[in-house]
Amino acid sequence: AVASNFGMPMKQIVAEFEKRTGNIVNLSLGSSGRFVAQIVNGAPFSAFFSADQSNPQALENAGLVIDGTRFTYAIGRLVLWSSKIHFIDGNGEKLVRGDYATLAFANPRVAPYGIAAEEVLKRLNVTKGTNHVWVNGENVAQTYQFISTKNVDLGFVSLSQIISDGEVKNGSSWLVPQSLYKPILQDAVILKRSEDIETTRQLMLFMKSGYVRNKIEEYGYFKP
Amino acid sequence: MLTPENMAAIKLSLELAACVTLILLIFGTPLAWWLARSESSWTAPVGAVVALPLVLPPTVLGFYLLLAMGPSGYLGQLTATLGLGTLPFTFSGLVVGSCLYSLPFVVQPIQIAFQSIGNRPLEIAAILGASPIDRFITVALPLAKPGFLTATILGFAHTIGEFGVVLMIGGNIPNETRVVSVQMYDHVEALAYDQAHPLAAAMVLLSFLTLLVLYFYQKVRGRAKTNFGVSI
Amino acid sequence: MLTPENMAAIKLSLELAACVTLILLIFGTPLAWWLARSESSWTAPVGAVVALPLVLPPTVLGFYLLLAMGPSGYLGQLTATLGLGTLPFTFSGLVVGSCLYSLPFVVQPIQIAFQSIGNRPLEIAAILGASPIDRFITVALPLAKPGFLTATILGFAHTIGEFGVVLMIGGNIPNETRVVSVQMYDHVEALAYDQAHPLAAAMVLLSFLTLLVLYFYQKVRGRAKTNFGVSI
Amino acid sequence: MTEMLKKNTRTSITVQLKQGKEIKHNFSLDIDTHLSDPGVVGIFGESGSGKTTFLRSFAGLLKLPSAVISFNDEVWQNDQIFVPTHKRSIGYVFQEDGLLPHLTVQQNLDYAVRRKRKVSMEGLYKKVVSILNIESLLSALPDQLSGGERQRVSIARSLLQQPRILLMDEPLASLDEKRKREILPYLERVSKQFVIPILYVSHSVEEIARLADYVLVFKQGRIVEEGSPNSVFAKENPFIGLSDEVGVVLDGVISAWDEIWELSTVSTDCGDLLIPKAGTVVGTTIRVRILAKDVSLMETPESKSSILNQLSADVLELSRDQNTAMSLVNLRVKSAHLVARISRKSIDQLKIAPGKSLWVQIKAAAVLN
Amino acid sequence: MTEMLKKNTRTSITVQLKQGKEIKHNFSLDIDTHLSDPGVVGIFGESGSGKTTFLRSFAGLLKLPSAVISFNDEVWQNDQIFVPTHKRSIGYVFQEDGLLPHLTVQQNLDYAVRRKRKVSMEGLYKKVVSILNIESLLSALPDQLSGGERQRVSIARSLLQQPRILLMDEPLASLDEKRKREILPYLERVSKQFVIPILYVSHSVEEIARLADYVLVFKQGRIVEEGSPNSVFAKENPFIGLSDEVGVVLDGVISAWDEIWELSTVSTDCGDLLIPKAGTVVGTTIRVRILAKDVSLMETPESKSSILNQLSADVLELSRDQNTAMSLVNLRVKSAHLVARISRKSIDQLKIAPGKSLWVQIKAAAVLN
Ligand SMILES: Nc1ncnc2c1ncn2[C@@H]1O[C@H](COP(=O)(O)OP(=O)(O)OP(=O)(O)O)[C@@H](O)[C@H]1O
Ligand SMILES: Nc1ncnc2c1ncn2[C@@H]1O[C@H](COP(=O)(O)OP(=O)(O)OP(=O)(O)O)[C@@H](O)[C@H]1O
Ligand SMILES: [Mg+2]
Ligand SMILES: [Mg+2]
Repeated sequence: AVASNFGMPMKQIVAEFEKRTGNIVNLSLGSSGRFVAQIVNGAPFSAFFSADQSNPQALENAGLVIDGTRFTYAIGRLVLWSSKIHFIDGNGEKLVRGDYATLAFANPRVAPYGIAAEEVLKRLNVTKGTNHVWVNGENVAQTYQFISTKNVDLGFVSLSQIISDGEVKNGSSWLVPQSLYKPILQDAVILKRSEDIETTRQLMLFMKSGYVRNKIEEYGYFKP
Repeated sequence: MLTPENMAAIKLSLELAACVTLILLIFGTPLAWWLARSESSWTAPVGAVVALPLVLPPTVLGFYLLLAMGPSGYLGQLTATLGLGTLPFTFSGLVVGSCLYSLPFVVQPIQIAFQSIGNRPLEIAAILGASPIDRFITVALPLAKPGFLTATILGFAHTIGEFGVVLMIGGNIPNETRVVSVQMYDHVEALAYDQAHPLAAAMVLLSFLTLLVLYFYQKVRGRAKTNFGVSI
Repeated sequence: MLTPENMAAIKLSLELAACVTLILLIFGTPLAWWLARSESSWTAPVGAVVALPLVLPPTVLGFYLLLAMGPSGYLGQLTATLGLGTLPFTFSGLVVGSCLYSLPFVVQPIQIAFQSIGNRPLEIAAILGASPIDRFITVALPLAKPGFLTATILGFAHTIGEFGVVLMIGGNIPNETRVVSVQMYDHVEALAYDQAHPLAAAMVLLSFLTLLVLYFYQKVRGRAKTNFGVSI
Repeated sequence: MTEMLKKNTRTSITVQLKQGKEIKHNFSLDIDTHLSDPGVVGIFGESGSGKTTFLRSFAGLLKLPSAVISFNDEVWQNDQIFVPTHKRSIGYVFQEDGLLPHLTVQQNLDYAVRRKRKVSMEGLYKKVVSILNIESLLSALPDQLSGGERQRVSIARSLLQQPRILLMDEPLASLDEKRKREILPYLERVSKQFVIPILYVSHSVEEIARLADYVLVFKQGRIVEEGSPNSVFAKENPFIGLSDEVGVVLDGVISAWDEIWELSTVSTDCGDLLIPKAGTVVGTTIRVRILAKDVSLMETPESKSSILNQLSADVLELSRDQNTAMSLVNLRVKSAHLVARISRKSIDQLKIAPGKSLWVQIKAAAVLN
Repeated sequence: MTEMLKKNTRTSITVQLKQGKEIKHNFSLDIDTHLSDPGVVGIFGESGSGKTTFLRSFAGLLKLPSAVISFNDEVWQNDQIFVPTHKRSIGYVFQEDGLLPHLTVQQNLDYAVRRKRKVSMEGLYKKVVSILNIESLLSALPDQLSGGERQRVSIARSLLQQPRILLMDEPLASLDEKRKREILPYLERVSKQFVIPILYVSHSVEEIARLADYVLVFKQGRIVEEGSPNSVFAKENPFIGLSDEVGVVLDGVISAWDEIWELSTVSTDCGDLLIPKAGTVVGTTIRVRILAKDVSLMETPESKSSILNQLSADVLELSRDQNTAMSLVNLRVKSAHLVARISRKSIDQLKIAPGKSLWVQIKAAAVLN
């Protein structure tokens, strides 16, 4: 079970892992909240790669996690992005100026990138001035779609969504400094339901390997 | 029991469902009539198209709608030139999206009801001097009443419950596009079950009572017709 | 054009939709019959309950199903004691969930069709010595054919497109619960449009052709009945 | 009634329907009748008098509370029992819409044949289809048929059922006279030959007089008159109200056949009647109907007239006719009765009074058979 | 036909229906008729002969290709034109299922009244409702009515439409005789008084003879015979095939009223006839029908008989009857014709042959009016 925002890198990682070990890994993408509900109700997942820290924590508290397996596998990076070129000048001025019709970010109630975005707005003191133009996506993927279809002028997404081959190719963006928001730590755990704990441990070990850490960076995350 | 936010979401949902159902009844009825009675060979393809939005998952449908209704989509350019702006993230946008998705649930029951009227009542009305539109209103509509009841129930309930399309083109804006289905979804996703349960219970109860009244009314009306002895 | 994964998902979806539609037709038909013709005062509440799952957003419904069918739910304990294990995250679980959610789309059109048959054909059959079950099969079913067609289309299409319930109680497991709607949802969520577009196009095309054939067949059958002159 | 019914010694029908409160203004049901060996029961009554309701209750299509219905030794309905329609073995020709709309004519017939309990009589199918002249319709759907065609198919189907009792609700109403005359005798034979009672609703006195062994007259949900066709039709009947149709029915035997003039001599209780081509086989029983309006009276027999049948008669009594210009004269002719409908003026001129002996003239052409 | 039609100088009907290929075995349509000042047109024909199809095409309910239909000066259908039903101002009594099922009787009537073009005649509503005896049914729904009740409502509604032409498809088929006799004269008056032509389908020769000014006989989709009732019914007709119904129709005027015996004297072209209570107002025109089977022949007049009407007649010709024991004798009585149906034996005995002078007897009771 993997949070959707980490879907792309995870697919590559798993492919590499399968090639190297001959083990087969089935991926299931989705929202972290739903996975928690499912795992609590007996879903047969071996490992859970959440988009945040609180969901794995909740599972741990519920005693569904093998003790000591929780670790941070990636740190998300928030980016302000517009699909229009030169709309954002590589800094936050645009955001503060407020000369845009709509601003999108993920729903802070359910998405960690949403919480981060809210924090950034607060720090820059533009919450009041902009809240009438907010549009919330259910998650970062939807937020990305709002922007990429030009329905929204700009918004906060995950760097991993707009990066390819290590650089942002479309539109204009501002990589939000880490100082403006709490790090988006993404945790993973091994679940007690796991049918093949050994392989799962191998995968977790592989996640910490250099190969994977580079991959993660390539996809716009910080290495943990 | 319900927070003001939840109440607002319920209100918005009811407004949306009422709008959508009304619009679908208005436009779906002539469409259903045409599908049911026209000899044209276009009825088969059009009938198929009506049911088509169903096979796409709502969010996917919503995504394509987002593309189409956005500033670079055909629909978006149309609405923009008409001076209506673009539709996503507005209540009107939700209405359009939900209409598309709930269309078959309104059209199909009405269509069956129209089909089962048969020619005779319409012939009688024609003889009595009723023009086609007059016949339609005074004969076809009343005789198709059970179909309309079903269409209203399915269309209304489906619009209330639907959230995929709404999520995609709505943008979760309070009082504008944050309907109760999205609200409930959020509660569940956020593992806020203490909020989700009462909301779900309220919706189910409300709907149950409404449906019960509707069905009961229909039953009583139907029974009044055969008051003579007891049929087998 | 379609990847093997996509093909597998389509196959699974078709299987699921076929199963669900079949089950719903089998159990929904007697239910629709009872709702349409019983004098019992239970028909109104039962009718309302049938339409009820609609008003909950699919994921929320799915969540409650998950609770009920999980190891600590009533249903789950029941299935466990019956030696069936628990249903979530299995194909059977999907079938159960989809049945619940698509029930009204199958029951309601059949119900309208049954209502519009009237008493006379059944009376005739009784006079000719047909028992109630015989009358039902040889008279009611054939006369309600348009209703069955609509029920099949709505039920099938809705099961294909539905993903909220499926996502929640299915868990997106390849070859088991990863149906095409979920797959498409994933593609769109993962911004893999190059995979989403052909899949959506394929589904729409496939469905369109199927529906077209169905409607066309119905039209031709209907027209064969009135070959005398041209009616108004 | 007399001779023929002796064969049917096994059938009996009891029907009691009582609907306490008025169903609507001026209509409530209150029927209590027991028929043993009924043969063909003609049911007569004005529009809305409850005939169809009676048949429907009898067939179990309508479940009236507190009804008692039994057929032969079986109770079909009482407080405890309700035998459902499909177990009653009834043939029913509905007043309208009697065919299964989704089946062709052939399939409608087969539907009945396949569900009956008895083995099919050989050749029955062919015979029925040909008598009702529906061969060319077999592949048509009901809404491709004309009104009369539908009715014929309905009759055919009811006959193919070979039921234990036949209910027919105005079966010949929308048929032309020619067809009626082909079908009526067949119905008569079916009833007699297979001892199948028929409850036969019709507005035509002619049909009922021709066919019925017993007549029920309905009015506003009640049976206001019942008895043999003679007892019902031989007098001015306020419930029927058709002076034109007053007449008697006589059962007779063909006693001679005159080949030259093609006249049959029919021996009846009122003597020999000459009837054109009523039958050529001496010994056959036939029924003839003599309407009061076709009987004239004379003081002396007339030889120079075209009227073949002249019988001597005694006046029994005079009674009123609905048309006050006319009188009904009840006559004894041998051991039978005849009724003549005569203007009051003629009564006066001929001084007709009870006890007087007269001659009765009956035109051969006027005898119905 | 003669006198009455002179008033209706404004109506004319043309219908040409041709269905090239056989619709089914033995049935194709080929009708070409033009009626001017038709009055009541009786349409007669066996079951399945195309009567209903004819009416439906005329009403625009069936759009047969290459049909030509016109009414008065308007073309209703030809290659270019098709006037839709609701613009034709037609009243139509359907053979069955003629009521709007979701409306009560009252609402059915109102539906028609509200949509007609003319201003309602004062008192018409009340009059029609009372003549058809449907007051007590007004609040009922169609499926709460008996067959005959439905038909009466249907007739009432068509009359309330005050249409330009009335089509009636066996309107009285499921009514009792008494009701028929109340409704028939009213229809007659409606047609004459308001110059509304009626196309009247019926299987009853009696109804058609009573009502029709012109008769069409259908067989297998064709008109095989047409003309005045006299020309169609005064001879043995292979297309009707009912020797019992052969007879003539005479139009007459009441010339005297005998209060004591309640007999009307009706002056017709064949002399004065005494008819019981045919009408009390001298000068009224009435129509009488004399069936061939009710006419008997004598060499000398008979005084001691109950038969009131004796007329001297000349034999014109003899013709065959369907029943070979009988003959039809065509007679001239004054300026009119009568037909008698006599056994061949009597013909021989009385030596009846063309040219012979005879006396004709007609029982007063046998005259239909
Ligand atoms: N479903 C019903 N509800 C209420 N009243 C009814 C119903 N069916 C029949 N009636 C009434 O009951 C009475 C008897 O009807 P029924 O059909 O038995 O008459 P009928 O003798 O068959 O007449 P007809 O000769 O016209 O067919 C009528 O007054 C009719 O209006
Ligand atoms: N919809 C149809 N399709 C095919 N044939 C039809 C259709 N309607 C009527 N017919 C046929 O056309 C012929 C004429 O039918 P029509 O109803 O005009 O007869 P009718 O003279 O009114 O007979 P009836 O006296 O029995 O009512 C019949 O043979 C009938 O079977
Ligand atoms: Mg009846
Ligand atoms: Mg007809």
